[in-house]
Amino acid sequence: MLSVHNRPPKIQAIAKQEFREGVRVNVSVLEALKPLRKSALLGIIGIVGIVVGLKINAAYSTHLKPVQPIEFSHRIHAGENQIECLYCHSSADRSPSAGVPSVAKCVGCHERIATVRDSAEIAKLNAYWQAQEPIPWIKVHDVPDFVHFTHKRHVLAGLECQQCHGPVETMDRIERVADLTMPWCTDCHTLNQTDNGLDCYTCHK
Amino acid sequence: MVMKKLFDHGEPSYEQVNQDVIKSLIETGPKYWMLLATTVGITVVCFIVPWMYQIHMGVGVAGMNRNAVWGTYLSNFIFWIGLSHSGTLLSAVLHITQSDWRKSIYRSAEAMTLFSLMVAATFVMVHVGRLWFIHWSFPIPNPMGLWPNFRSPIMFDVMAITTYLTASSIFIYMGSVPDFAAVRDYSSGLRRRIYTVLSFGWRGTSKEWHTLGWAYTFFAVLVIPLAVSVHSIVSWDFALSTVPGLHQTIFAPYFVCGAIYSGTAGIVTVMYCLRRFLGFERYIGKIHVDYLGKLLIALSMIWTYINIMELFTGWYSGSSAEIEFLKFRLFGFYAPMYWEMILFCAFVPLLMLFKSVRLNWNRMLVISILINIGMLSERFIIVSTSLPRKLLPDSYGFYFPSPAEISITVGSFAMFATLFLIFIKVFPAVSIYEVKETLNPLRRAEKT
Amino acid sequence: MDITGTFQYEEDAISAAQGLHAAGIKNVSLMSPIPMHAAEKALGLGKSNVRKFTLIGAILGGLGGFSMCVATALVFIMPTGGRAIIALPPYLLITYETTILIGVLSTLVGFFLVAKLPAWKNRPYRVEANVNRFVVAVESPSSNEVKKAEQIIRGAGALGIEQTGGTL
Amino acid sequence: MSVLDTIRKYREAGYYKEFDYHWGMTVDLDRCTGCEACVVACQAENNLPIVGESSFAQRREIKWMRIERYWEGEYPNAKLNFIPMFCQQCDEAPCETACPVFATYHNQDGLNTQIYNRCIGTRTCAVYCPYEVRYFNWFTYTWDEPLERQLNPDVSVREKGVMEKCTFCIQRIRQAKDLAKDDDRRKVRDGEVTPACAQSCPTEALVFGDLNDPESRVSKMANDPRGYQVLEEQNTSPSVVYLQKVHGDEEAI
Amino acid sequence: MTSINRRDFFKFVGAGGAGAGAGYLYAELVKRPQELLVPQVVPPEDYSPGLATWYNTVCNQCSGGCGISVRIREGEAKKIEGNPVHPVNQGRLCALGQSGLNALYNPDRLKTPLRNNNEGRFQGIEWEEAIDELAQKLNESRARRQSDRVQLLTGNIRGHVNGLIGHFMEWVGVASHMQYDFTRPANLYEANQLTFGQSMLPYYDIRNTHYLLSFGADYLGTWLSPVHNSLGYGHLRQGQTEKRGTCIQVEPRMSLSGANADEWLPAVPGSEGSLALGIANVIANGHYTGADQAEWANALTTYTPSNIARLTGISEVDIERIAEEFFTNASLAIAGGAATAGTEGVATHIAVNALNYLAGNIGQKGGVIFNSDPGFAQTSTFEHANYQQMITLAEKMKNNEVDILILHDTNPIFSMPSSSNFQEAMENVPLVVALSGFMDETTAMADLILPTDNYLESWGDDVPEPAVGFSVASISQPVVSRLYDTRSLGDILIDTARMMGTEVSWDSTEAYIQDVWSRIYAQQGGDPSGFDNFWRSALEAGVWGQETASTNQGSTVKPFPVNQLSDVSNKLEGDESEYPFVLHPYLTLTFLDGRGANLPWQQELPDPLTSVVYNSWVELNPGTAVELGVKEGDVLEVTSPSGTIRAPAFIYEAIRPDVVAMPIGQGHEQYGRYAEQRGVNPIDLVVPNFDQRSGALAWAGTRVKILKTGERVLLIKTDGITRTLGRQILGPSEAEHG
Repeated sequence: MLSVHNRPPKIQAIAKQEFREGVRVNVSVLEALKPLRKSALLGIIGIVGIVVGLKINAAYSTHLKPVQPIEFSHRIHAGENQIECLYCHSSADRSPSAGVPSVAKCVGCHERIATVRDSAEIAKLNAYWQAQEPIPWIKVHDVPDFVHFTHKRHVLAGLECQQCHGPVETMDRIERVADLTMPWCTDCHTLNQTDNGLDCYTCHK
Repeated sequence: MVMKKLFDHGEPSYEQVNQDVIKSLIETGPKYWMLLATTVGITVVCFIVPWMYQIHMGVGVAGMNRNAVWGTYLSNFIFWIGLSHSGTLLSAVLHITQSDWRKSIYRSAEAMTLFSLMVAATFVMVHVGRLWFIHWSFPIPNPMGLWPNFRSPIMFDVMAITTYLTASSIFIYMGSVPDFAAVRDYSSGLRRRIYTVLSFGWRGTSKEWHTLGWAYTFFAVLVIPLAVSVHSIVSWDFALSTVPGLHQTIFAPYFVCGAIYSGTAGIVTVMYCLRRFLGFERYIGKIHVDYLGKLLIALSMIWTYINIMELFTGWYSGSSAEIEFLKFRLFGFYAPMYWEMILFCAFVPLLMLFKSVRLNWNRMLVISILINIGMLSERFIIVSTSLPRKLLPDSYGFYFPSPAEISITVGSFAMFATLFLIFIKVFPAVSIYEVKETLNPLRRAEKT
Repeated sequence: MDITGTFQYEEDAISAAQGLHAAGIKNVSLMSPIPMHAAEKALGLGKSNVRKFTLIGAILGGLGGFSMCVATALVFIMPTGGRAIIALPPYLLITYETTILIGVLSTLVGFFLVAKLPAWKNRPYRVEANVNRFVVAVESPSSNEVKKAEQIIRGAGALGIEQTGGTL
Repeated sequence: MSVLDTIRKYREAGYYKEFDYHWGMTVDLDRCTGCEACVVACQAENNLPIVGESSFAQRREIKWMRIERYWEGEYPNAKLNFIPMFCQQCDEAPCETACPVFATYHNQDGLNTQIYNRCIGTRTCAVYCPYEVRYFNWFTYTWDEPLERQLNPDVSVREKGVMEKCTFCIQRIRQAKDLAKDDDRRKVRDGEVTPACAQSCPTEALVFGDLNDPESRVSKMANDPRGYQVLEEQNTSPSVVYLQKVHGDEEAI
Repeated sequence: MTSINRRDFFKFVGAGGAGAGAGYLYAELVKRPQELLVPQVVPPEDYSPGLATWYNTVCNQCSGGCGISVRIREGEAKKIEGNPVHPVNQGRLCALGQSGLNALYNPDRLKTPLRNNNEGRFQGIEWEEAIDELAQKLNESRARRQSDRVQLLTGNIRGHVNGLIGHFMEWVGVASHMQYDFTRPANLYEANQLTFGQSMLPYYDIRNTHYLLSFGADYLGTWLSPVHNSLGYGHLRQGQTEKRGTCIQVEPRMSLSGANADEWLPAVPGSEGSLALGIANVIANGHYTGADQAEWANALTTYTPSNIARLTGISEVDIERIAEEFFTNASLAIAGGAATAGTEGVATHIAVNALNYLAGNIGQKGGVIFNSDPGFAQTSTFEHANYQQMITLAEKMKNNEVDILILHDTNPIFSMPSSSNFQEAMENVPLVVALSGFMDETTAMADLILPTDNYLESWGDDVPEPAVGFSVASISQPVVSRLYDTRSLGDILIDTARMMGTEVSWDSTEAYIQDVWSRIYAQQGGDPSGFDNFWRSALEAGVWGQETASTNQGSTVKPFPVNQLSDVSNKLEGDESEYPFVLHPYLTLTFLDGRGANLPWQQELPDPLTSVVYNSWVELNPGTAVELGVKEGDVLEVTSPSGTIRAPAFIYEAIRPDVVAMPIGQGHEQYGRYAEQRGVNPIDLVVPNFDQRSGALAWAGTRVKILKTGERVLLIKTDGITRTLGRQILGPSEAEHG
């Protein structure tokens, strides 16, 4: 068994050297942390940067306001021309999904409206119609796949479309105004005392 | 107070204590780095890599199945939680009862607690199916506005382990503050700066000692019931189910006893390594191994008793489910493991009745490792022989760990070793000031 | 400027500290490598205020833990397993754990507050105090106290006495 | 006050009895032939994955509805009994208390529900379930193109690490309630909603309905003297009542 | 305070920038990808996004003829359920029927016409080209006036598509159309022809019988119309107010029906017919009081209970008891499966018919009921090819007497014993055209493959057989638009005929079906609301029927056929000393004759009796297994006089010790990714014998020997331990039973 007394001399020497009697030691924590100041500042600036980055993303991202294949304006249709929401989104009161009008429906109207027939955007519409291809609209109000949301129940309950979709009739390009998070749903359900509105399986699937 | 002979090779001087301990911290040879590199390497290869693979693929990488949805990960979790039990608990109990022999071993025992607890917590993360959502089980504000279910035994566990981890780290840290100051005084440059921060600018004034003494005692008082509750709660994860073999009233004391048992054996192993590799022969001596040996014998007997009771209650119930499960445990596929556990944990410890065994470090090392092998098997058996024998015979199954699970188990030991290797270079592995307390005041003036 | 006196013996250091105390000198600290109950007694350190932190922390932790369980259970009422929404047995377990958790944390806070740690600024200190000597320090004494203090320290049998100034 | 009322309402086990429904099912073992039509019906309705041979070899099948087989006697008097096993929707479900994150809970219809995207995969519920009817997604299972087209859009597709189980085809219940609401009815009529398994059962062994309604077919069936609950001694109070098989030597209805 | 220099400033700017960038990118990363909202160009009439529509059509997964409702959302089929108004299945559906979705959306479907490039590879070609090639060849054949050298071989096709095939044969000059379906109970048709004078399936009224005696017929699993039988079974057990019906099953290996029967009698394999006659003997001599009693008693003299007990292994007491119960109760005897798949299959059926006659079950409620003709005249001249005819066809092909073989939806290479050499014979045919949905063993032999629609994509109609006691016809309509560039059988025939220059008056199968139904409509006297309304309502309901009582009571059974049958016991092929076991192949309800093997849901459906998935296995009696030292999973070599296969053993509780059973359905060499190279096909072991009267393959009459290979595999199954171990799982009183 190795004993203290016959340890190699080198180690003993080092140990002695380390203990210097009378040495003055600064016990201040701040003093010890001083060299870290710049790094800390760097870190803080970095974190602030991240927050700013998130904000910039939120502010400038087109995710909530995507550019659609055709610059369709709800302001003109729903605002100026006072077309009922349900005229185009015709299954909103009878189906979970509100539905987008078929290309045929768009063309049906636009064939007859002489004033706008030749605008660039209508030309795009006509191009789709000529090719018999659907228009790949980008979904703005997209809930995750595990959510069961039914337009029908909400429309039949008397909710205005604008309550969730915002003042659509003033938007040129459609934009998501509600955050569509779970508390956003449940707050409204709580407030309106819906039947079993807080049961998870009302919305989850 | 009657002073027992704490030091085998005569009492060191005060200064010597400082030198011996700090040397172990500061002097780092190539062997240490090689060892550290090895353990880190094993941790990465055996633990991190399979774990990442599992996260990518799904828990199916492990060998669990529909009939045994819990497996090695969970049994390892109990093992490591168990191993964590004696450090803090022993340290706290002995602190309260003012047993001096504790003083040179408690630091590393507490470190063992902390690190095995960390490894245990890692196993929880390895175990869950969707690690990326594990924060949902913490009571922290979240965007869904939905909180965890505090009626769940798993939540008891989350709370208990969080508390235990917090309390244990504070406990070991607070006890180390004066020693950090000592290291600070012995070092220069960056290390001094680090230890200045770590020691909070400790000076050892009477006020500081006084407050530390009080605070430390409160920590000890709070930690003892906590430690008992933690392993009881871990046992309830099992016992609150309806699975034959898990739904046992005796589980809480069984787990607590087993935990202290394996933890104490773990301490012996760690002590051996400290003596052997860090040169603490002077501080860790016969009295420690003797007392720990006696403690182990006592624990082994309690453990054996509870094991017999477990079999007895199962058999006495007359319930077909219980008996079927007992049959599987005693004579089924994992029977050799069960009997190995009985041999290692019930019979081998009896050797320690002989003083010649108890006072021999090498023999004690072997026994302590055997006990922990036995305890690792115990936890594995609890999971792998109960779950496949639940209540519906048609759903009887079988569980065998997959290579990933075995590898992660091996890796967890390497991870523990890594943490411990880092610990001995950061924390004074033997408490400087408490060892000094046990010394004859006259030796204080002596120079080496 | 601070005055520090180094002692070889515990009793000398205590008597010096006691003397300084008796002389009405403030900011006297006695540094030692090990806790000394005698010194604590001599300096009139009775029961520490840490215990108050522990008690209050534990009580708050318990109450907080229980209220957390109740409050979070009421955000969404989700019955499970036929258990009551406010089920005592499980919530008491959580309460038990939070009692300890907050108790421990507040003890830690208490320790820092009572022991006046961390030392943000420098304080009089000698490294011997952490090895095998006892050091009595008077922190920034007024000019008329300096002499008296030195006298008392020397009188108690100090190995050496030193005046240090400001930061190192 | 209203909060307190709400709490009180949920204070006791079986609180859903004050609500509109307590969905339940009866399984007539005398009718059940073990043909497993229900197994495929469930698989089709609930997007159960095709797990593959190796998963089966490891006993990692996912079948919310399974048929268990129990033999009695020896050749030549061997008899085989089938018993369909699926989530018993226990009123005092051990699994529900086990979940740390409320991924499973009891809803006001007496259903033991599982919110897949809340699950973190501790698998405790599966350990606690005495009926072993909770199934874990060991991997993210995929469907060979174009098999994914048959996936039911009303049911989510579960990813790896998620526990899943029978929900009594809650999407159908939701649909039926929706239609009842269209007709200004408060309650769904008996027989308007059937889970896929009961719908497909060629021998009509499975009957589904509202146990709160004493006039419903399922309530009447549940009162049959042959009725019993599997593992009754576990006190889980299942919502599924099995009607014991009649043996040839006994004279019974 | 340290001052901030230029370098530091740049660092800070850098950190801020990096942070901002990281934050921005993170936000991008966690965003859900944008989904598209794609509208219809021109919406279909009843299209509504988010709402499901149900379309009714007919199930084609077996020949049960169930009506199905398919749930369609956004143009995709989501679920198949039973059509609630269809009298055959009344809203119920079996596993195989529901797996139809897997067939529709199967990844291994044939997607374009293929031509064999003579290097064993198939090349995609255009439809025009493919049809043109076929038309050309048919034209050449027509020009040579060799219509007898063109052979049409299809699976079981019912309804008016057959009519269209008939027209096609006229148009293009094809002389012979054969339908080959392994599951078709040819012996039953033949026996009914001999005893009742009608080659048809009567309605077996399981629903109302009190005493069901089944000789090997797995009526709950595979026999005739399992869903309808199961509906009846449910009613028999718990629906009848007066009495809970009793079920007796006679078979050497417990089938699903055997497992549900009150009594399972493991008679010696092949002796089921004798047992039936033994029971008939007891009835004729003690109970029966008809005018022809003496005649019957005379005819059955040799079938005394003691003789039969010796022959069948069923005790005399049981025979007499069953006879008494059978006579006194409202009873029904049926036969099928392996019991009637021997060399004396027709005889066994006749014996069972005799039993029904003696007990007075003919034309009775709860007995054998004959259906009146629904008035759907079949216009085609196809014949149901039995095994004997298939062999003849193979001979013809071998002798180069067939120039063109047109195949549709049939897989004789798989469902005929390999010793029949059908595959080799096909190689001699210059042009094999396969009209098929999947690449199966037979299709793979083709020179030209024309991919056909799934049944959920095509038009047709069906008269369920056996019917349900009254006239029923169902329409099958496409419920989804075509997934791939496929065409239906009828359309291919019309296109080919047009390509050959024939004047065809129908544009499509749809037009043809509509035309036929308009004639039926007219025949029925017409509905005041007009054909369009009739057609629309029939389409909506998916089924049309007239619930009128049947006037067809069937002819009486004469003792004549019985008398002629000196021995109704099936002969077993193979020497008993060399081949000690009888091979009992059986149809599984998961794959039927193998056609379901490419459906992943069916592959993953545990076998109802063994819970095995994804594999084949050999069932052994526990006693036999102990004797041979075989454990579950031991690979056994099963050898018959005509072949050897290897499969793992499964210890099955309810099988005779001298019988080994194997499921049919696996062992495909070609049939898509789910079926290929999985298990073995026990039909390959069958010694090609056939029933003398019907010419059907006697697939249950082979002896085998088994050899332990020493190899072990994991037999994949879902069961743990199949004993209750005294637990109250099956009910409170089960403790006494278990």
